[in-house]
Amino acid sequence: MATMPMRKLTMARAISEAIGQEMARDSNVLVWGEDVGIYGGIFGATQGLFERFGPERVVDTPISESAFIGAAIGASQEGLRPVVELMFVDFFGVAMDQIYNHLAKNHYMSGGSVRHPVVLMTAIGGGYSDAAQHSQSLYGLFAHVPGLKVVVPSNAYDAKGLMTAAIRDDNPVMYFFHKGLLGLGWMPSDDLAEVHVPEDPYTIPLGQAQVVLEGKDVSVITIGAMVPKAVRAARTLAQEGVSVEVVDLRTLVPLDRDRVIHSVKKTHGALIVDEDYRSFGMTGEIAAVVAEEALDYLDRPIRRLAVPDVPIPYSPVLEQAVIPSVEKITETLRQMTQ
Amino acid sequence: MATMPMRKLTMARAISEAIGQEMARDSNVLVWGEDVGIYGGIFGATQGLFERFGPERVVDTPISESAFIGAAIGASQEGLRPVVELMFVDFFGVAMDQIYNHLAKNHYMSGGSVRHPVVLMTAIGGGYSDAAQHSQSLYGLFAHVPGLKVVVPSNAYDAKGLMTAAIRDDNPVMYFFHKGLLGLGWMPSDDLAEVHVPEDPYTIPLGQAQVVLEGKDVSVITIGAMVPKAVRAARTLAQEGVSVEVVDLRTLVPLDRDRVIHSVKKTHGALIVDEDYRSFGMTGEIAAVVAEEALDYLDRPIRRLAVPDVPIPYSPVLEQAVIPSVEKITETLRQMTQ
Amino acid sequence: MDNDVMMYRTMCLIRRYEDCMAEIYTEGKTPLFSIAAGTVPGEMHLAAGQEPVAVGVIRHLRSDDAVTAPHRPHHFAIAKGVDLGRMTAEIFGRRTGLSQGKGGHMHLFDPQTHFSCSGIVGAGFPPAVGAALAFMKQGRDNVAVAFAGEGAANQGTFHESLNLAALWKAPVVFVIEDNHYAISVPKAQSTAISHNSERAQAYSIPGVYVSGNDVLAISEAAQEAVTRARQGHGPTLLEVETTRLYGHFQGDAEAYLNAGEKESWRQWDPIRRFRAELMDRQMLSEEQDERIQAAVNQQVDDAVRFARESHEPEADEALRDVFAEA
Amino acid sequence: MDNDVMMYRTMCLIRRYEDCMAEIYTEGKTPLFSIAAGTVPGEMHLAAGQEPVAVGVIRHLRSDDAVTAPHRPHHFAIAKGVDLGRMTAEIFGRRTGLSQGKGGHMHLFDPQTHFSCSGIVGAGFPPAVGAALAFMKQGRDNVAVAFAGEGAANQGTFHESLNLAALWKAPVVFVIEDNHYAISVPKAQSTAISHNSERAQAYSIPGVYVSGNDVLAISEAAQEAVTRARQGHGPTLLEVETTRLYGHFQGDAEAYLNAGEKESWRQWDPIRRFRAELMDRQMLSEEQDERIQAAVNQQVDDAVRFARESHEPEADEALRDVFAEA
Ligand SMILES: Cc1ncc(C[n+]2csc(CCOP(=O)(O)OP(=O)(O)O)c2C)c(N)n1
Ligand SMILES: Cc1ncc(C[n+]2csc(CCOP(=O)(O)OP(=O)(O)O)c2C)c(N)n1
Ligand SMILES: [Mg+2]
Ligand SMILES: [Mg+2]
Repeated sequence: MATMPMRKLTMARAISEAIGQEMARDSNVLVWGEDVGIYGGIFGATQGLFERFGPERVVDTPISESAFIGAAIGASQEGLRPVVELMFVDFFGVAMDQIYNHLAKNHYMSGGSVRHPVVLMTAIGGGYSDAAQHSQSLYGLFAHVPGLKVVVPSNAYDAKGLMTAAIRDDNPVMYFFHKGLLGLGWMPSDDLAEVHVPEDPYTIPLGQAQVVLEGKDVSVITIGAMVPKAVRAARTLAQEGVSVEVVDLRTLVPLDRDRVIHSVKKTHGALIVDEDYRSFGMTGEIAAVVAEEALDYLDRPIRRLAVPDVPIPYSPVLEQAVIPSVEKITETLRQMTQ
Repeated sequence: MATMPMRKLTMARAISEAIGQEMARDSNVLVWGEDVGIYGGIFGATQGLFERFGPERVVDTPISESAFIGAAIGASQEGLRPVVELMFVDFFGVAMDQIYNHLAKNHYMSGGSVRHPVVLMTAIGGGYSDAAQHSQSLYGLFAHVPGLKVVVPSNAYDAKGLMTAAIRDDNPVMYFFHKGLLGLGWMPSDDLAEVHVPEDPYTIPLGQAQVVLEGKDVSVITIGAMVPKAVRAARTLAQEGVSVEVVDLRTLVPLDRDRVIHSVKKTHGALIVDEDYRSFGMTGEIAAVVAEEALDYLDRPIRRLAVPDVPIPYSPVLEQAVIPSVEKITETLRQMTQ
Repeated sequence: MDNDVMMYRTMCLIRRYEDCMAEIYTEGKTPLFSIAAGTVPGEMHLAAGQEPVAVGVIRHLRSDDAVTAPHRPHHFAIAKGVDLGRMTAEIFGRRTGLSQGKGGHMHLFDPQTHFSCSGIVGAGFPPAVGAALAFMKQGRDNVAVAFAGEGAANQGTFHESLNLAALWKAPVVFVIEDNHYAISVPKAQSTAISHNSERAQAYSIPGVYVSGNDVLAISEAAQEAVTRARQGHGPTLLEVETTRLYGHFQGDAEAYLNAGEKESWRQWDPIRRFRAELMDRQMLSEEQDERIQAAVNQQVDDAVRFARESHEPEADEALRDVFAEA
Repeated sequence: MDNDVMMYRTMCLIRRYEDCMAEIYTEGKTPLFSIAAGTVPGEMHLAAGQEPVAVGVIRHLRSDDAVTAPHRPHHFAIAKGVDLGRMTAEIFGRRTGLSQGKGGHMHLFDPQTHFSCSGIVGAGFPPAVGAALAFMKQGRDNVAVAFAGEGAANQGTFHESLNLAALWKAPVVFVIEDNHYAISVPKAQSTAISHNSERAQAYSIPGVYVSGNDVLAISEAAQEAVTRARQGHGPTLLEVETTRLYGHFQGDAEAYLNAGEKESWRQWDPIRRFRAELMDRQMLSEEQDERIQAAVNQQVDDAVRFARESHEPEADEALRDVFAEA
């Protein structure tokens, strides 16, 4: 099959396509998790895989996250390359010990002799009133503990390339897909995430940020679902004569410090936008990187926009008040560039 | 009993004294956890309490952290004020869901109708070769998720006052004691932590940093076991004519931003020192606060010293290489003030 | 009103409530279904068909006994006596809601009736043990009941909590609602034993299986368990067979169900059966039933009206209630 | 050498190793005990007295069968055939160690013998199920064994893993070493059932209790369990009674023990008993035993010498191995 010049895919399809291609390529790639089989994953990340590869390779699990995530540890040690789904990142707390004390650290604790080629993928993000236990981002927390690569795609093209790279990586990779980018139909989705995706497998190296919009007046450093929001804000401001650069980090670990610093040195201003909680997370880290390495280039204080350290509330009014919006990004950039 | 003018206590005794006094004061204060009874807590934080209050109020639990930490949720809803010990913070991953999805969020999710006056105390810190699963600090992670107060005392006086305040607080408080400050005898302990502790109960409000050493050339912002290390570094530098201000944050949530900003505005330089992992944690957050609010006052880049994003290695040589030392702090400050 | 008829009435109230929620849930979500839109946004897990579990157990509880419920909580909340108006307002995300709109359908908290719930599977077990511990320590003869689905019985918290409760002889009743599925995963694919009640053996406590989704049988088993707990003899594990008449959540296409499965559940409707039984036993007349239906309809209508007429919260409310003030 | 004598020999090797570690552990820690100081810093959990568990089970394993061990891992590692020199060097924190000094005594990893361990109680259950899953998927007839203490059997992972393994009929053997205590907490205060083996019923798998810390009885039970797993009949839960001859960790004053408890364990020393039995059965002579003792002493001495002569790692090594390179 030839790749069509403009084959647009939703991010959900891009992810399942990447997994399917890697499963076809390597019989050691298996998928397991809750409702990943017939259901195809609650958010469609494993759609079609059960039909194609059967119950031997696409396995529904009980609601036993410690056991089935922990199983990926032993399984990968013995040669499998599991892709495991944690349905919502919000549930990490029932399995965190297996994730961070073992999956993340065994390579180091073994002096490099043990490898865990595991992808742990999980849904993040709010915006549809799923409240405090089903709407979080939390990748900052996984980026804080050493040993996990942290991937957060913002569009279908990146989603496929990063998933393929994640599966081929010999390290545990946490892969976070934002529900509001997946193109699910039954949930609002930013159509900027639905882009051309080549049919052939390709990889995007983990650790490379991307400037998705060049600008010269101020930099927005962001990730995931905030990338299209930042782009929309930048477009509005372009009409006002303000030139905004948008940097999509794409991965938090490894972190592409150079790209961040380079951008800030160019624009002399940084707004960091995140859907994770504001304090002790991604926005702090990026601010620190800038303050360490580009302080003299800054001509105004660094600004941060993120969830203001409150759990995600249920009511749409309240939720919209705490998740950074295009309007809030636009307004903040306007303030910064006046 | 009259308070002696200079009654020095180890931090471990100060903690158990505070708990004991609150237990005497309020019959709803109970203690539970692993080996908190006859053993007195592996790190002595509950020493003497079992003898004094008996097994009805000082309860040894099975190794079921989710259940016994989660039990504090229902118990506090029904009127108890539990002080629960998680033996090492490193084990948080087996119980994190109860901690952060429930204990931390129920107050918010209930619109304020549910309260959880719970102290979850836990041991942190390395420096004695307990390796990757028993040496971490990790408070940055708890400070990232909303709803938990985060307390990290650096000496016995603060330890008592902060514990008393924590028990009387109507919110869940994570109380982190550093093993290397406790004065245990069988483990190296910084004797700067063993200070005068009044016998009568007193509280230190959560959310107030303290300038433990006034200075004018550069600020060290730090917490926990890094406070005495910073003080030692400052003393060395004083002899070289460099005046270092040491700010002990004491709590990360609430964070005393004002005290941090005030200090940096005065000294025009900030070194942030932490025993937690460097990235996406405390050092990033403090740097961001400074970059947001005191950027124009900085006359050199912010610097950070923390565990360089590696698990804590076992060998003393390796461990000493990753945990910030007095020497490293001294040297960094020297570089910053030259 | 007779106890059995009271139970029937509560079951009807729950059913009416769930049917009504199912309808309201679609408001604003057509023609294209969007989970984020409408009067009630977000996920919606309805418990129609599972009324006997809630009603049969909770009739033995007092208002100061504690209940922890899972993500599918309406039937438990209603049986426990949570104010229907404030509960509905919460589900509508209104200021007058139990949590002023901060919690939503999976986070109904009511200190007055000692009712809590959580959207995390298996998370209600430990808090129930904790509530029971508080009762013991305070010398109260209250009881705590943790309800959870059969899927939840494979969470680590199930094991830890049963062990802890058994060890401490805590006054808890653990109730597993077996509705055959955890989302799309049938019990046989998640559970290595045919009856969760047998897991009680692992903690030397009684385990009781109640088949048939029959409110009287459930009530009988629950009575024994609650009494046992209240009298200081420790926990019981109850497993109750039931059926889920809607999908896992609203919008679930239920492609994973076997052919005819849903129909057979519908035919086995516990309310219809109980109604027939009560009529057989001459405890309920058509006329009385009509009055009951009218009354529960009214109750639900009132609650819905209250919710509809309530205001949305103000945006800046979002920043409050992270911490309690002193 | 006869199988039983081989087992005896391995038990002696383990005992000698643990006694030697106990001694070395004190080096540099006197006169004032400091956990951080000496040849071997950090915690040290010794398994003297528990040799029969490791030896009785692992004799039925191949080198490519997987073992996950807990914080008290030496006996398992030795029985599994982990290189004694590299293991000792790791415990000494040396560059030639299994993990080049990064892991230490609770983190012994040896891909060659498929051996792993963890300092987190109960953490070894899920990885063992995962290893078994890999064996099934790859069509290998290997087996995974998860060892853990009786304290670990109250962790959520125990329940989740047994259920998962039973459900998948995975080739795993779960072995609970019941040494009566979890640090200071006696089993009766942590476990609501007298025998963990009975918890197997909760997963419809066989549960076997072996009393008496008797290597032959353990070996017999293990043989059946391992064979069952290897032949594709799924998991078994083995519970083995044993005794801990040192404290929980070195430096533990054991104030929580009952009077005479430790002495009775000492008198019931499994090695001494097995030795007497072998001699009774004419399978071991004094002379042979002396040769065995000399040989194991030599083996331990060699390992210790290797470790002592090895270099400490370079400080900058600390920054390596967080991630594997491609
Ligand atoms: C820890 C955790 N894992 C997964 C989920 C996602 N989830 C929500 S409900 C559900 C199924 C629950 O099944 P069961 O316990 O049988 O209750 P039922 O929905 O059938 O009432 C799942 C998997 C969750 N909320 N929490
Ligand atoms: C999750 C977790 N909780 C607590 C601990 C602290 N801890 C280490 S060993 C131990 C006791 C373990 O008892 P058991 O499983 O019976 O093994 P034993 O020490 O008796 O061999 C405890 C509580 C830990 N390492 N991990
Ligand atoms: Mg169910
Ligand atoms: Mg034990």
